[in-house]
Amino acid sequence: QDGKIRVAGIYTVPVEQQWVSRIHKALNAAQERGDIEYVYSENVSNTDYERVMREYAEQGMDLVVGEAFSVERAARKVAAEYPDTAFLMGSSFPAQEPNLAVFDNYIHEPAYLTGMIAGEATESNVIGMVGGFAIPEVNRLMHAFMAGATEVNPEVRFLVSFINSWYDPPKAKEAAFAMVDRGADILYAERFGVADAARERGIKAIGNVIDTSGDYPGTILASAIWHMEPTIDKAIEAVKNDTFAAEDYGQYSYMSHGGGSLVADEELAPEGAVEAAKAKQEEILSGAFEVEVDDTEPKSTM
Amino acid sequence: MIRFEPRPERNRLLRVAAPIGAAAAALVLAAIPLAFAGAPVLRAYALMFSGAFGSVFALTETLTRATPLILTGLAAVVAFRAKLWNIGLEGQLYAGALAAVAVGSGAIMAPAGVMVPLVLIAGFAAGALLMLGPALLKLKFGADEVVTTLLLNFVVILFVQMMLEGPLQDPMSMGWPQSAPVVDEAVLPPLVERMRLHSGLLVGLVAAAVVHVLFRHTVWGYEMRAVGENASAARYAGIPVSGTLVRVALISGGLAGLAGVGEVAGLKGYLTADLSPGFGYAGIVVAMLAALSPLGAVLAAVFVAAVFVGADSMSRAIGVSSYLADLVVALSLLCVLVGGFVTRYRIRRVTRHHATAGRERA
Amino acid sequence: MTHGTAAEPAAGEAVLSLRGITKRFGSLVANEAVDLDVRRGEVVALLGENGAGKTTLMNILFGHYVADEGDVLVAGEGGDLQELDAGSPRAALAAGIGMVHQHFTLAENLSGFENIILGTQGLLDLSVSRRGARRKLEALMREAGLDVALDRQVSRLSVGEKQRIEILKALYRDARILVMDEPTAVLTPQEVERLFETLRRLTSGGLSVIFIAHKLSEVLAIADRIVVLRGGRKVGETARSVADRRLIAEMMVGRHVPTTRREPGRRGGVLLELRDVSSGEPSDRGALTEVSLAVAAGEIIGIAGVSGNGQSRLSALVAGLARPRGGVLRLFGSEVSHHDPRRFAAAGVARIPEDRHHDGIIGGMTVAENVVVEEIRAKDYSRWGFLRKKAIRSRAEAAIRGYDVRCQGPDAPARQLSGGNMQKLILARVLDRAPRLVLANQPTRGLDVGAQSEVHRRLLEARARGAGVLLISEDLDELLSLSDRVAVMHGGRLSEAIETERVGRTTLGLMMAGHGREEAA
Amino acid sequence: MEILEILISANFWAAAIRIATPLIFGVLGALVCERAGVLNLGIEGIFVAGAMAGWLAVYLGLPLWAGVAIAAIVGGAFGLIHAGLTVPLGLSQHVSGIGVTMLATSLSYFVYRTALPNVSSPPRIVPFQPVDVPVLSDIPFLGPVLFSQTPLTWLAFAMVLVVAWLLYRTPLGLALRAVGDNPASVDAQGMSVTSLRIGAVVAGSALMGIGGAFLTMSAFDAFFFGMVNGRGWICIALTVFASWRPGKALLGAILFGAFDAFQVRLQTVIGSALPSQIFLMLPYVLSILALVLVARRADYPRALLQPWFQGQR
Ligand SMILES: Nc1ncnc2c1ncn2[C@@H]1O[C@H](COP(=O)(O)OP(=O)(O)OP(=O)(O)O)[C@@H](O)[C@H]1O
Ligand SMILES: Nc1ncnc2c1ncn2[C@@H]1O[C@H](COP(=O)(O)OP(=O)(O)OP(=O)(O)O)[C@@H](O)[C@H]1O
Ligand SMILES: [Mg+2]
Ligand SMILES: [Mg+2]
Repeated sequence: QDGKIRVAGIYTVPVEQQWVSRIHKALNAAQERGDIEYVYSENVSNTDYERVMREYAEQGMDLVVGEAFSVERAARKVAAEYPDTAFLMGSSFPAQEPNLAVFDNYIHEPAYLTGMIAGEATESNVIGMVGGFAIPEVNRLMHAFMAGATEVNPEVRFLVSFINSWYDPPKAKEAAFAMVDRGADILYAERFGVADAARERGIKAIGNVIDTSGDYPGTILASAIWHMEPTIDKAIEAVKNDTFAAEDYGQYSYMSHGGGSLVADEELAPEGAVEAAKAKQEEILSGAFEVEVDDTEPKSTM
Repeated sequence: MIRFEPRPERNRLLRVAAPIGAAAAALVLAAIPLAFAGAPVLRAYALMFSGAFGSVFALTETLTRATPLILTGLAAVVAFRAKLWNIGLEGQLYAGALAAVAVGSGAIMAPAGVMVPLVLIAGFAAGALLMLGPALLKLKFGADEVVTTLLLNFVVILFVQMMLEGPLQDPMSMGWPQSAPVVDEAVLPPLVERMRLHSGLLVGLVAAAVVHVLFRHTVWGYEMRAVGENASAARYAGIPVSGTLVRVALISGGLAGLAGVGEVAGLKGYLTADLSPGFGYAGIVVAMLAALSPLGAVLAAVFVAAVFVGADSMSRAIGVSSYLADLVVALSLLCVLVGGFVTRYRIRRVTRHHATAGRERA
Repeated sequence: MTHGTAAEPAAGEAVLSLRGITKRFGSLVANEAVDLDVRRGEVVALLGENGAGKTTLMNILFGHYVADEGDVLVAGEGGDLQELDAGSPRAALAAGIGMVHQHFTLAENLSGFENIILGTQGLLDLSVSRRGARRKLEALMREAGLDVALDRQVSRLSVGEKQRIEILKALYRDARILVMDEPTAVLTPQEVERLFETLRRLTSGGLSVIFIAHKLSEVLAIADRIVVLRGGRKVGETARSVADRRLIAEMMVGRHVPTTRREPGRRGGVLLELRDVSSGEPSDRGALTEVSLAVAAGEIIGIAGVSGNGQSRLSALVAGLARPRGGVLRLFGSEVSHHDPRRFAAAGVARIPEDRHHDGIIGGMTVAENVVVEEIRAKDYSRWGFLRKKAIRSRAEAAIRGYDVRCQGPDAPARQLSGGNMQKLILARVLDRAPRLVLANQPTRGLDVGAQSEVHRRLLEARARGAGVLLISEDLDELLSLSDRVAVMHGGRLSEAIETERVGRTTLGLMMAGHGREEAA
Repeated sequence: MEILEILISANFWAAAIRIATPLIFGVLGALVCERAGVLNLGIEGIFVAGAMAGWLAVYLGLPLWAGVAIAAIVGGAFGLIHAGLTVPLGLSQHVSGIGVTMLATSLSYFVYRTALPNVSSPPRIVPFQPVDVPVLSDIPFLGPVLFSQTPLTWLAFAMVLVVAWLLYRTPLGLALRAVGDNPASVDAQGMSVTSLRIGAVVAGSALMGIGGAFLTMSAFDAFFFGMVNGRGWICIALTVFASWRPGKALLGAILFGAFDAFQVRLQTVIGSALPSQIFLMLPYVLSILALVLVARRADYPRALLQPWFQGQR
């Protein structure tokens, strides 16, 4: 071995999906640095997930990264059977001894901050939110966003709808249009397609997980960005040093570890809004303020 | 000019040679994208074979994937024989799975000897009931069952999601839309230690035998065939056409429901809305590849599963895009389809002997 | 059309010549070294039993099939015979050959007009040129005396009208050689007479016709020359003027064909009684209005009438497929409460359907399975829901032997049987159970003389045994020779049944056209 | 009442037509195939292939309309595979169709991934823009509904007219309708059943390809895996609903589009009261009900699914 560790990614969706793209990006970066050798399987159906895990484990991968969300049981079983392989899995459940560590997209903090900016920015006091599926990973960010907006603007109302697909931008766009027709002047863009609707109707949008402001100049007010690098790099280091353990890596998605960040467009945002958010960010970083994690399905408030 | 003629009798050599030829043709075709992706073609073939059959693990994985296909394939065989175009196998599979977790994840407690039959029956009944709707709409209103069953697939999956976020959600799932696991007593026992292969396979094999006997040896099967071959002659002869179609619908939907039971109670343990990667649609393919023969459906299911599992494993071993596996499955499917044609028809170049050349004329 | 009037072959010259045609289907030889010449303005009748190879030969001529050996030569512009491209209906059409197929080749979702002009125009033309076509067609209809509702969708036409569309289709393309494969099988006697008049007019204008039919009376009425096929070979050829009816029949079948004769019978109690029965929506064509009828044991009641006047409905009632809207239907003395085909069959009604392909035979199932289809739930053939295959097989073997069904055996798919053998199979299925009442709807349609006489013999046998027979037919010869009494169906009403001896063909014909009996007589 | 407000708003109907556009292409395509007697279950995959190919062509620098043409050609090519298997060889139309769906889908994904191995977010193109027709767009209500759509929507409307004219006014249409009802009728009139059917399937599939391209070149500006999301299957259902008539196909597609547009709006009106899935079910349930209301057995192309061999019976 040339000192590189071998890492495999197993994703249930294509690597363009926002969530997975963050993991993929961090692993590609590690590969480029020369730290790891990285292979992946995308769009693995959950029937096949266990087999793919086993195949990678059998191939002698040092670290397997993936999402266990709808295959918890299988993932945990495989991990237990291959104690020499490190597994780092997206999961809402605790880690499992000795070799399954978990992470999740805990970027509710920046989502809260984007909510504050949106709450200031809205003039109609109606914010539209389009989601893929109502799962905890989505719900918690929406709730945090709503909490942030409500904090600065108690008048604000939310429209929420789900399109039941990770990948149907035309449909997401239509759902967003429907909200604009109902008076929304800010759109929370959980899915691809929503920001497009905002741009076409000349209103503003809030980004999520990835930074798309380059694609929609003049449209994205602020985004809550997820960075998987701290999580991935920690795991790689642990594997390298043989100290990988059944830990919860979720904390590395928090702002304090650089796992989440706020990007805001000061030109677009109303005066003072970004400053207020930045101030809140300091409170969060210092531990003075904690954003609540709420995984239930968000509902319209109109 | 070229014409196709049916072969007077099936050529035995061809019946063996055609599938092999078809497989070979599929492999040759698959070489194009393989080479395109820069993979070593010959090694890829070897890896594909060993990925499907090369170890106990590979073999059990192939059979595991074949299990739901056998059942949805049989469901299609039963329906299509009676010319009831049930395209809603996917929805019926989910209905079966939903019933299995509704009954099997704690609502009822009983020993395994009771629980296992119970979830099987519940799943069968749910699938059957779901197919009853389209059958009745067809009989009462003439609503085309292709449309109703196809659209119901979407409705059922949404319904499953609703249940998984509502009454059937596992309280321990941390908010994830999934059901509570089926209790240990309701689990279809595994067949090979440490492997995923479960006794759903036995359910599939028994079902194949039952359907075979049904069509070959029973009055019901006879009536189903008669209605499928010529419904108006069957009606004239006094066969209850509507009743037969309802029976077909129930059995077909029920078999697809059983596939869903196998996937939750045998394989996964709990239900999520992405349980099936299209087993319902693949069942149609399996049935037609098997020329609507129930026992053939078993072979066809294993074939389809093996190609997928083998190609998928190969794509991972040599590091090409995993979409290649689906591509190889599609190519194999089309090649096998053509292969079946070759056993049934021969190609004739039409050249004629002229009368003047063929016979002495005065 | 490329065929001008320039140098048409003169009358008496050959316009078509088939030379040494051989066609095999697997091991079966459908045509063997058949030679056939057709001269200008002549009607050649092609005869032969079912399966003799008549249709096959014509299909080769028209390019549906390609002969294994032999040539098809057609007179070209200058009158000289030229070889025709094999296997191309397009070439045949271009050479002036028109074909009226044995089974309709009509698109039912189009109008008759559209079916006729189908393919007569460049496919890439931007619009259908209707006006010119319409004018030509109307002239043609007048000239030929063929009258049809051109704009009605074909699915709503009667078989007779469909047949006329088929003929117009051929004539519209200026056919010089017209092949007619059993065009009369579904026509009424009046329609046949009109068709023949048309043909006579057209042949005097130079049209040559190959005419296939199973009724010798028709053949003798129209043909100039008669050619007989048997087992794919040409076994005889004679001018009509010297033709002998009995001899031709024997030439076709290869054996003596007994003529059926109805012996005086003994009339028993009434088995089937309809009193003022109405059925079907009154607005529908073919609905029944207040029909009364009684069929007694030991008699044959014939129902005459042009198809579409309610016969199908009557037959459906007696078969247990339909229920009366008003009136009383009594079977074997008691009023029927459950209109269910299976119960009717079990109670002793033998039902021979009008359309054997559609309602009679399940083509994809075996001969044996077809034999027992009505009784499959009886305990003779199944027990606890399982089939008793041995019993089914031995019943089938007996049926095949007893009714001389020509097939490869009980396990052969029924689809492969010829029309005549399908009919024998149905007879075996229904008559072998010693039924008390026989419903026979067009039982000899399309059958050859041998098969016809076989069906007639069986019906008379049933009568002799004491069964009552309800015979629905468009064939007046058949009705008059078999029935004890005849009733006429018109516009959904049924006339009183009259002793056969007291009605003649003309009276019946007029009654079928809607005249009352007094008027007609 | 807010529901009424939704139904009379121009934006709602504009959305219905946008959602309907790919379906219009798809239903017309399926209709042309089925009129000729061939069921084309390849539609779901052909949508994917059209979406991918059209988009990729434009991404690689071709003009938008060239992308549309390429989507049509790619659709037609997959149609040719399906036709080749089902028409001259008479193979199972179900299996071949599903096989073509699998082939077209996996090939599109494979090509996309191989061509763009390292994208994290799907690259964009400049798609068709809604064109405001000077005077017409200003008509109240109708203006925004009909005349602020992209050119592909207009093309869809035009195709309805073209297909209707073709089917009912031209000799080719006559032959097509005949061949799907009784191939022998066409054969007996000296035309080639095989060429007619192959031609119809290829042309129909080309329309499906354009339907796919609408998704990536008009409704959106990038290609995503899985973005077709069952739209092809919906078209198969709508074809039956439309009784194989172009006018009714348009109606059916717009009706489905309206159900869908209504559903997302309803979610925002009473979304808090019911699970979101109830709304998402709406288009499918309403379509089934609509079918039950219009169902008539009669109009089926009688030769659908039936292979035809010359010289055989
Ligand atoms: N396409 C075919 N495939 C196989 N066999 C055929 C085919 N067409 C005709 N035959 C065979 O050729 C023989 C002649 O059939 P054909 O239809 O020419 O008889 P026919 O004289 O027209 O009979 P009928 O009076 O019943 O119309 C039959 O015995 C049949 O078995
Ligand atoms: N699919 C088939 N395969 C083999 N032989 C066939 C097939 N179809 C018909 N035949 C043969 O064709 C011959 C003639 O059958 P045909 O279809 O002409 O009868 P028919 O048209 O029903 O008779 P008719 O119309 O005179 O009552 C039969 O001998 C039968 O064996
Ligand atoms: Mg014939
Ligand atoms: Mg015949």
